[in-house]
Amino acid sequence: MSSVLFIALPLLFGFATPLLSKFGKNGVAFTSTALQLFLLFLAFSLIGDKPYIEIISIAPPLGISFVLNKVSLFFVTLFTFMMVAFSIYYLSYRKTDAYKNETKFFILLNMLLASAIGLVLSSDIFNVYVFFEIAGISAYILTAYKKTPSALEAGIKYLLTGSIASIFLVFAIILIYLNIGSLNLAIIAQDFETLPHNIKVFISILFLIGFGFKVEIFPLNFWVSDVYEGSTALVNSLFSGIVVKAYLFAFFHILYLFLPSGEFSTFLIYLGAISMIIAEIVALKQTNLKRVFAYSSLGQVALIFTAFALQSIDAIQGALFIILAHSIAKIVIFLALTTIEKNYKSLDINVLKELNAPFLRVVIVIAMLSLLGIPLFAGFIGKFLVLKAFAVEQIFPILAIIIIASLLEAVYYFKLIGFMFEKGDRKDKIKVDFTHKFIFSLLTFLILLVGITPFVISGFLLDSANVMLDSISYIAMLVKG
Amino acid sequence: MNLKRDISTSTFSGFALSASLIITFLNVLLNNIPVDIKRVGDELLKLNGSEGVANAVTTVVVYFRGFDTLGEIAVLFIASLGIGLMLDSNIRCNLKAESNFMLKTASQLLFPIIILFGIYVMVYGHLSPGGGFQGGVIIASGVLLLLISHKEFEVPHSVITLIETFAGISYVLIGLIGLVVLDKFLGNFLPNNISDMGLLLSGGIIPIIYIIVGIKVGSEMSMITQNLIKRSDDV
Amino acid sequence: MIGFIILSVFIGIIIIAFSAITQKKLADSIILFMGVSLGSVVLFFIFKAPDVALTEAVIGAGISSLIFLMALKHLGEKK
Amino acid sequence: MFEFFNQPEVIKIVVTVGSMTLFFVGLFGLLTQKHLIKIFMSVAIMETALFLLFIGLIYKQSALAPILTDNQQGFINMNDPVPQAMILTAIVIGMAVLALGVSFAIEYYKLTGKTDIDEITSLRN
Repeated sequence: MSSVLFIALPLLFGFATPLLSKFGKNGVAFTSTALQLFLLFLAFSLIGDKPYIEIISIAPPLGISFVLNKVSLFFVTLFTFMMVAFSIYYLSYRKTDAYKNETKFFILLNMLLASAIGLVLSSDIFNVYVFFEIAGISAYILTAYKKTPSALEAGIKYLLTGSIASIFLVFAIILIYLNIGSLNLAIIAQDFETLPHNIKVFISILFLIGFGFKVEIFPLNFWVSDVYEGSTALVNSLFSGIVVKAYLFAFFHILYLFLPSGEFSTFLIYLGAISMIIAEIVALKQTNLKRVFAYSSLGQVALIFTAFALQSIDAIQGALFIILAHSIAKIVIFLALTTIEKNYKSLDINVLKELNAPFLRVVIVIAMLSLLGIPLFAGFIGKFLVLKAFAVEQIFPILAIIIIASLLEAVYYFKLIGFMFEKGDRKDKIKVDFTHKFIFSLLTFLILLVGITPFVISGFLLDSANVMLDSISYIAMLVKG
Repeated sequence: MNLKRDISTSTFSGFALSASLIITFLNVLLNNIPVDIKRVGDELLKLNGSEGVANAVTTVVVYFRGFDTLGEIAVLFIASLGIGLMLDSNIRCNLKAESNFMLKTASQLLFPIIILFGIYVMVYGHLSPGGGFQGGVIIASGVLLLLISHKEFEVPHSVITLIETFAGISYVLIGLIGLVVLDKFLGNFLPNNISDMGLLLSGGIIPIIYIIVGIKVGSEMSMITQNLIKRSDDV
Repeated sequence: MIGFIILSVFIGIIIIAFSAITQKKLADSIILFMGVSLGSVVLFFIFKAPDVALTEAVIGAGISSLIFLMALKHLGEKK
Repeated sequence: MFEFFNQPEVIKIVVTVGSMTLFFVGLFGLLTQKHLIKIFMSVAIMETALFLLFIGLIYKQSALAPILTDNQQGFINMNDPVPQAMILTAIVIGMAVLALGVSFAIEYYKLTGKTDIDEITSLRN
């Protein structure tokens, strides 16, 4: 089996939808979900395989190739799983409240999945740029999909920041090609150290600005909360669960390759820490649930950023744990918010006071506790590993900042939990149908499973962290061909 | 230019900010003007001889970096989808003024020539400058001419969608056939003799893919222009 | 001679670009933007990149300007 | 006098300074202009500047365009085709994003009547 199928099949699906829509109303919906399920099985079947290079047209280092190793397989599986969960949720959601022009919605979902996987797998920097753009464009359209003024406003903001980001990324790629003469990540990684210091710093800064917009790092994250507020909660689950994770991995994967000695490590750590603390402070005074969770996403992403920036195996393992926990928790929360919004037509923070849905309440609380990093929930082990790594490196200011940020996070999460269990008038009871119950239970079960028995996956994640940091064997694999 | 009159603080600060940024850029770039080094392009040029395609850029675009082109097609596809979604209206064309006789006749006269030129650029993409993207956009510009000159003309939506679907599917399928036959996606599985270089039928799958790209780009750009123009007339 | 042509075309497109940006009337600035694209077509041609020149001619000067003109028709002049 | 400009180093300096100045014009427009069309135009100008920088710095005066014609012996002494292919891709992608942005702007204008970037602030903060 070959890893290019992860990208080729969603593209094929996208191109073929006009034919599929001839098979009736549900044809596209079911084909899309079936395709994603197939990709999930494909991903599972690849676990345990050796690192594998997929050649496109011509062997590396001349051409484009895809590298499937442990860490990229982790992300591929995660994204496919998230998309499957989302699709199954949506299959039931669409019966009552379908999106307009649904075929287009399904195409966008599959394109988003394909581009996120492409960002993770590709070993060619210009190809990374192409996937960067595909993911961006699908996300812009998904943001503006509802065509309300706020959705369009968010779409315009997202698109403008995205195109500025891509300009800086193109600039960096141009300078890399001019100075190194190759686009293959391995060759660039070999020669990057030998560049003159000026140009090296310059390329790194351009690269940081280009990806900084997308990995939502301070001060380039001003657009994030608007985008989350403008788009629907349904789509936000994808932004938080898939898109930003793909960009994060691509950024740090390339960073580790180019700068294995970690020259900007301290700078990036403090950048992440600043974004984390700012996001958590701003989250305190938000009154819209989508915005609250947007800022909470920013905080978590900044924590992952900080952990990745340390460039130590423990921290990376922790970051991968946090990515897993955060993706699951955020998809649970945003899908639950979608159900709430559909029933109560509002996502103001006060809606939680009148929430009448015991099942959803429990699910949301579990997801929040996991985000907080309470023991026995999935988020704990990741945060613990990250804290341990910083303690080992004796960077105590960061330790303090992470703990303060967690406390701030606890303040507003417990405020929300308090709202949910407050005594008072309740609205009509929300009926959660069977499919949704199944999805929510599955995801919360995963949260608890990872939380209580982290060892089922920690070995795999430790290997992944090793692979991610090990630039030498990555280079050797590609250069040898 | 009346710059003096409306120069304001924001203009000035914008000017200062961008100027300082650019001076930094220039400082770095001018001190490190890249010298001629060995580039991947030189090796690709050498390899290009064995593909039997006269235009090296076409080989690089369609074959050596073929996946970028697939991604690019996907970008155009999604963008055209998004534009269709945004400007989706059932309001019929209703031009403010009937276009005059001269414009109508001239566009009828020019349309076949533009289409022919577009097809030429598309089909000869592997032998001369040009190719699928350029040819496709030229065809779309011919359609644009008809759209603005003929009130009643509309791009036949269903036919175009069918053509586009066909082109998209065959692009990915050609890639998958390469995967099956040569064990590499988009591998060149058709005969491509060097002796055929310069002939229309040379280069294996490369001209075929470029024509498919041209069809796809042409139909997508026609739909984009149609969407933009259709909407503009109901203002 | 070729170097001097490059220099003058560069100076030309910079001036055109600046006036396109600062122009009050949007229609004028769109026409000037087409000028920028055309100038870069000339440069690409001089730099021996005929494929890029052709692409820039049909996309930069053609379709992009069409898109801007259509946007102008919808959005109207600045209020 | 004209020979002075023909030296490869001078051409490289001219290309660098010229395209960076064009980039500056785009950046200036991005920072100071308010109308959405002008902003998209500034972005397009910045992109064009980068493409000019790339192709201009790759350009060798003695080399030929990377297309084989009748009186040539083979693919030797040609300009690098890879940057040209990359720029071709980047131009099309830039145009797609531009068209999408314009369609967002049109739809937004239909709904609210606003085209000024400073007025697009209905979402809080």
